[in-house]
Amino acid sequence: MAAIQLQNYTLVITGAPYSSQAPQTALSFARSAIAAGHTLDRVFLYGDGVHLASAFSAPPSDETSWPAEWAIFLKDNDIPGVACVASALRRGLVNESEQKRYELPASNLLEPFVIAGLGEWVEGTMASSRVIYFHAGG
Amino acid sequence: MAAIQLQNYTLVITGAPYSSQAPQTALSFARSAIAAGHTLDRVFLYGDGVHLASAFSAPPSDETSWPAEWAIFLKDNDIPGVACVASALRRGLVNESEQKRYELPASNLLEPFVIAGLGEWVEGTMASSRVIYFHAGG
Amino acid sequence: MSTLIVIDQPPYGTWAGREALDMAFSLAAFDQPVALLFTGAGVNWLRKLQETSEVEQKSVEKNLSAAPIFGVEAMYADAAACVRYRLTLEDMVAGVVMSESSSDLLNQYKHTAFAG
Amino acid sequence: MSTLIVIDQPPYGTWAGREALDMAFSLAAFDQPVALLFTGAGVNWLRKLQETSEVEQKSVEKNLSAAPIFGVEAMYADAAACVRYRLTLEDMVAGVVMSESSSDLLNQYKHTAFAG
Amino acid sequence: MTPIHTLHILNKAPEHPRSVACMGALMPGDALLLTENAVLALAAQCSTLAGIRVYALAPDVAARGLGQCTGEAALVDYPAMVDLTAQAQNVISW
Amino acid sequence: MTPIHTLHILNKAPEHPRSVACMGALMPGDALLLTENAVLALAAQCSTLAGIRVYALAPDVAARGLGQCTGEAALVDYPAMVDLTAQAQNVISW
Repeated sequence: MAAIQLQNYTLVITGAPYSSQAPQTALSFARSAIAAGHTLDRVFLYGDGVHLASAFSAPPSDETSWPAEWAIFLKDNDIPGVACVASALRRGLVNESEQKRYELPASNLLEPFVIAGLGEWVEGTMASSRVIYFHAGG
Repeated sequence: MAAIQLQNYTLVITGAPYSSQAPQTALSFARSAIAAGHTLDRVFLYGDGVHLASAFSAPPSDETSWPAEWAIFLKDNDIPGVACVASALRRGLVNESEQKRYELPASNLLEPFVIAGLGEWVEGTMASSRVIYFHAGG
Repeated sequence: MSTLIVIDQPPYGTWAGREALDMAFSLAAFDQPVALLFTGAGVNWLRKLQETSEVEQKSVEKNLSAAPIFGVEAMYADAAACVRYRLTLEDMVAGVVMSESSSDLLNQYKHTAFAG
Repeated sequence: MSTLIVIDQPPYGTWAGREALDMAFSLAAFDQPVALLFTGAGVNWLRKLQETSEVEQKSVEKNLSAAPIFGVEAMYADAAACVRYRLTLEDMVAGVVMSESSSDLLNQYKHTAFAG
Repeated sequence: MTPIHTLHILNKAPEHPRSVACMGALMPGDALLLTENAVLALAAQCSTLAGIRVYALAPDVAARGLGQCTGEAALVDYPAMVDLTAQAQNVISW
Repeated sequence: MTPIHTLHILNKAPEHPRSVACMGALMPGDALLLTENAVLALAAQCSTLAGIRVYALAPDVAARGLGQCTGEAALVDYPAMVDLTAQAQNVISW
């Protein structure tokens, strides 16, 4: 079998946890990509996918916490996780600066996720050799 | 035309704002029901519909804030709005008691919405003469 | 008031069916008459030998097998959907009844709720 | 790298198409080549005279008409989907090109992103 | 006007599997109310439904630019939608 | 093994409109990877695809109890899914 060329991936997740399977499939994919020696340029959350960056998600203790698992994976591998600001604000996900701007009592963005514009996605598509989308199923 | 018998409605919303049209259709329906003299026993948010009770949702100023519009309607008409606790916790929506339990920095539940169990939905189905569901479209 | 909960989405890919099951169990817990109808791709909830550890979700097979014990009056599977997905009663969890006409079934219940 | 953004869901009922449009405009803003393909029920985004005040959403008709100005290279409509929804070029916003084969189109782009 | 047995509220585009199932479940004496994306059925070449009263929510029809092609369907506003749900013996949201 | 031109990743049940569109867009030299709910195509009576390599994600197949009916599809794990995306010239997620 021919050696596989190493790739630099951008992953885009548009499906929400506890609504779609996208965050699980994407995490299993991401772990395997890193294990095979590929790199992940960044992970971009878009649309309903921004709910994956919620610090307030509290699933039952016998269920996987997808936000927590993703946060650990991103930290351990020093991979940027970016939630789209327009998707996030509509859906009630704010970082500290948005919290102040909208005079909310707290931020609910889970570290190490950050909030930024679609330009981050554009940069990802330019910097990566592969862009893989994880949409909600159905 | 025959006079229409007055009904007591329970509305169940399972589609999220800024993802589905369900909260808008349901609010237009609810306003018209009240205007026609019907009563609303309660509004129950289930599944992705719980995002309608987010206090942190901050849509652009030229777009309708569905959480805010719903909150005003419920207050003005003294109608209970209940978000299912199991759906809410998974999706990162917490009231003050859950906030303390999970040691989170704040609650993000929008007043007058409350968080409670599916028993509230069961009670609604028993107390009402009509139960109308507003699901995500597609 | 009798309720029919309809699940027409397959398991694991979305949460809608799972949350609809909770609705059925909740009605049963309050001693309200309730039945489940699995139709379309939703009949795949009923297939035996679901091995879910690698997708890190709980299998619903056990819950479904326990549905009669919890007070769910009936679990119907749409016969045409079962043919499409090559499911026979033998392939499915115990206690399933084939429904030849889902529209007749919808007509028998006062209150119908679809999964998501 | 050329990108094709595919919108196959109708307007207003879901947000996926709207957010996919933002992706296209964002690529164009960064001077990246991008085109839009409307297919399936998504062709209904292109219909003229959308009057959205009563559903309290912004019409996308104006945005779409401005797509060429913003740098979107082409707006394709799947011809078979247009037939199904009885849409002709006259019924649609300006600047739409009919695509007889969406699979050929998919093959021409290095990078394809579906709405939601 | 004879009473409606079951009012079927459909909010999904004609291609959606639940939309297909809904069309197959309609019985004489029932009524169908198209809302949200389901109003696109007015534009699509769908088969007509004998013996079924068909309504479409006017704000959704207008939003999708379909004011000209309502065919056999009666346009209703939100108050009329409420009336339909009050009159029908059963209501199913698909 | 000839290289894959486009890898189509499909995660929707056979009834889903996007699933139908995906099946119609496959070209010789492409490969199809069934994930999540799309693995149900292995159980459904779907038409076979001449000239298209078909893969199915094993964890999703197992979750849905379909280990016995994989037919012509090759089962792959997550590492092999990564390999497929690395080998293919293009990847489309439906």
